[in-house]
Amino acid sequence: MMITVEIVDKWMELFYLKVSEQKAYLSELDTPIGDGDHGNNMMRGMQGVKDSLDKLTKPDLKTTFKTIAMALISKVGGAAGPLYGTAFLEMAKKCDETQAPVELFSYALEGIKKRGGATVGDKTMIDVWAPVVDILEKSSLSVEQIREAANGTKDLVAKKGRASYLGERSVGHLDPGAVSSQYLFESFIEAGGIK
Amino acid sequence: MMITVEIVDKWMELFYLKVSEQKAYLSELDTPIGDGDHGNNMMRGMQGVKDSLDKLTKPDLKTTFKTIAMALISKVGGAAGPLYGTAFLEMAKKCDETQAPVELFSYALEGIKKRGGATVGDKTMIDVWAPVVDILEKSSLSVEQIREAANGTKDLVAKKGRASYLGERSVGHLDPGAVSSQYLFESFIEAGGIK
Amino acid sequence: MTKKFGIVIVSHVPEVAVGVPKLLEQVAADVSITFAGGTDENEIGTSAGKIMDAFERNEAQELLAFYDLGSSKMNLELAVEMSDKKVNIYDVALIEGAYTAATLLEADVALKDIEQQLAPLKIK
Amino acid sequence: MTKKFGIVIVSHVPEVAVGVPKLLEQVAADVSITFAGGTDENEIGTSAGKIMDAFERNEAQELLAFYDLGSSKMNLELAVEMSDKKVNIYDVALIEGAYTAATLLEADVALKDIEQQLAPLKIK
Ligand SMILES: Nc1ncnc2c1ncn2[C@@H]1O[C@H](COP(=O)(O)OP(=O)(O)O)[C@@H](O)[C@H]1O
Ligand SMILES: Nc1ncnc2c1ncn2[C@@H]1O[C@H](COP(=O)(O)OP(=O)(O)O)[C@@H](O)[C@H]1O
Ligand SMILES: [Mg+2]
Ligand SMILES: [Mg+2]
Ligand SMILES: [Mg+2]
Ligand SMILES: [Mg+2]
Repeated sequence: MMITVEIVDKWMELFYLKVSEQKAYLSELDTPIGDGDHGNNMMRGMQGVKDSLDKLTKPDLKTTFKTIAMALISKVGGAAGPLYGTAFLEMAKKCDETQAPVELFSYALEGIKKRGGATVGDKTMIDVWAPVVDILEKSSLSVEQIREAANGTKDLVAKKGRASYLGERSVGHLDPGAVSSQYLFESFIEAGGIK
Repeated sequence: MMITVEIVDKWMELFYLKVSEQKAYLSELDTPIGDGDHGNNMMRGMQGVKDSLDKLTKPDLKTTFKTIAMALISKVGGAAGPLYGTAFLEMAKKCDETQAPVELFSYALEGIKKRGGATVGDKTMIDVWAPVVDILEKSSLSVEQIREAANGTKDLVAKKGRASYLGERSVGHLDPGAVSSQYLFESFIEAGGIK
Repeated sequence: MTKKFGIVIVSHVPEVAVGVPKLLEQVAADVSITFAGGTDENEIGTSAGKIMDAFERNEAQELLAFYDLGSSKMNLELAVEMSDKKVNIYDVALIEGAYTAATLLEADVALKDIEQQLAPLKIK
Repeated sequence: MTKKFGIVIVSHVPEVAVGVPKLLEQVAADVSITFAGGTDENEIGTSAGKIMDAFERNEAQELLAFYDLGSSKMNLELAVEMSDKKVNIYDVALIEGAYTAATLLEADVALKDIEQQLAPLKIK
């Protein structure tokens, strides 16, 4: 399966809808271990993505990815902005070379790691992105596997971002960015990005 | 010689005049090694002292010192406010016990040291206050001795206050608070506080 | 429910004093945060009187105070001597220290644990 | 005469971003100081676009940048990647670090000596 502009458009449409539905929940997750704005940030960002994509006429894949990246960078406002933005920027940079999801997501993951200085186990969105890439390297990807990864952040101690100020006390809470990443990959599957 | 309300009134009047005359110079001294406001700060403070003392009718020594202290604390705005303010507060606290200049100035000096955490040689007003107390312990006090102390701050490396950020580079500049303290003690002599 | 401990922000600059609590309130909705910035004439500097007011306005009885430059510490200490409240002054990075304290107070972390987490932010 | 190096202040809070330069200007009249605060909608957060603007508005070609929380650093880095100017980001206490740098830039201290004096203020 190769990523196409049509898949990305559908993907973003579905992710926009999930973020709209779960906006309050994402902000609620961000309240005990953050500043309670992750849902609003992602909603603002995805509204920006929708508006920007709507303005494009017959864009290629690179332009589509770049447009998504710039909208997220300029609209989100919180840490998730430069992180998701960098992920899509990296995909824009590499999508001439390859359109395989596993490869593009792997470049995106490296971008996220570099941008935020976090790694696997730090209780961030990386704890969804990294398993997704791992799984795709071997096989297909299921909704259950994505959810399992996001739920796994509950037991982790936050090492990066606002939650890290709470140290051990962050245990027992889901990471909001991991959950929004869960929605992102669920939307990707629903958009027909896998197999 | 004992300090009286009359001497303090005269002292403050003369110090007010010196600060008025030297306002620009004090701020100029504060420019290369500070934020350039010491003259304005002291002027605002002494205007406050003048206004507050004018409102008192037949105050005792304690009330006079306390009034000066409160005016300096509330009007100066810079580091000199709490420092000079504390000096006069300490004199207010002790002036029932003693009215000897050397003893009162010695209590005031301890207050300044405690308030700012600086000591002799740190290139602050203490480098005028400490020699003044030392000299008074042995003999009288002359204008020349006071000026010598203030001029001595030129060779010192600042260890406290804004000038300390410049470290060794503060050498070659007079400390503005030492110079305003020079004026304070010159005014004290002129007010008849010594012998 | 208001927490037992409050936070007081002291800055030479009125805008900074107004602004820092906005960062903290995002993560500490239940912590009373008050501030004092600038001189009585709202110029750059600090005022022991304004700091006392910030202590009084704070809903908590025990306060954690943070300041920018050394001279504000002196006015802070003067204000502490004149106030009835218990005030702890921290020689840590103003914004970063106050943010850390706000996060931990909101999570009901004990004061001694908060102080331990503030220790590496001591820069004054 | 404007100095070779400029300072850029990045904060989540518009008021803090406006206020910190006021503290610095007192001791660094000849240093170009610009700032970026809040999101594009002036809410609490940061904006890579606003940071880029602060780089452009700065009269100097080489910049020393200071930020409050970790997430502003990410937007700062994004802005650096998109800008033509050389920008050095310091992981030090925002207010105290920027004040130190301003004092030393005004006194024409060499960058490497400034960086040495900033080192103990590293808290991020
Ligand atoms: N340094 C980092 N590296 C990777 N992810 C991070 C980092 N910092 C924060 N995050 C992610 O961002 C999420 C928070 O996003 P958001 O609430 O939009 O930003 P903010 O914390 O600035 O309010 C976290 O749940 C986490 O998944
Ligand atoms: N910690 C301190 N201990 C003693 N004196 C100090 C201290 N800090 C500053 N000073 C004195 O205060 C003077 C500066 O006063 P002023 O300019 O009014 O304050 P600011 O530095 O806040 O602008 C210095 O020249 C020095 O003599
Ligand atoms: Mg958040
Ligand atoms: Mg936020
Ligand atoms: Mg000054
Ligand atoms: Mg000043």
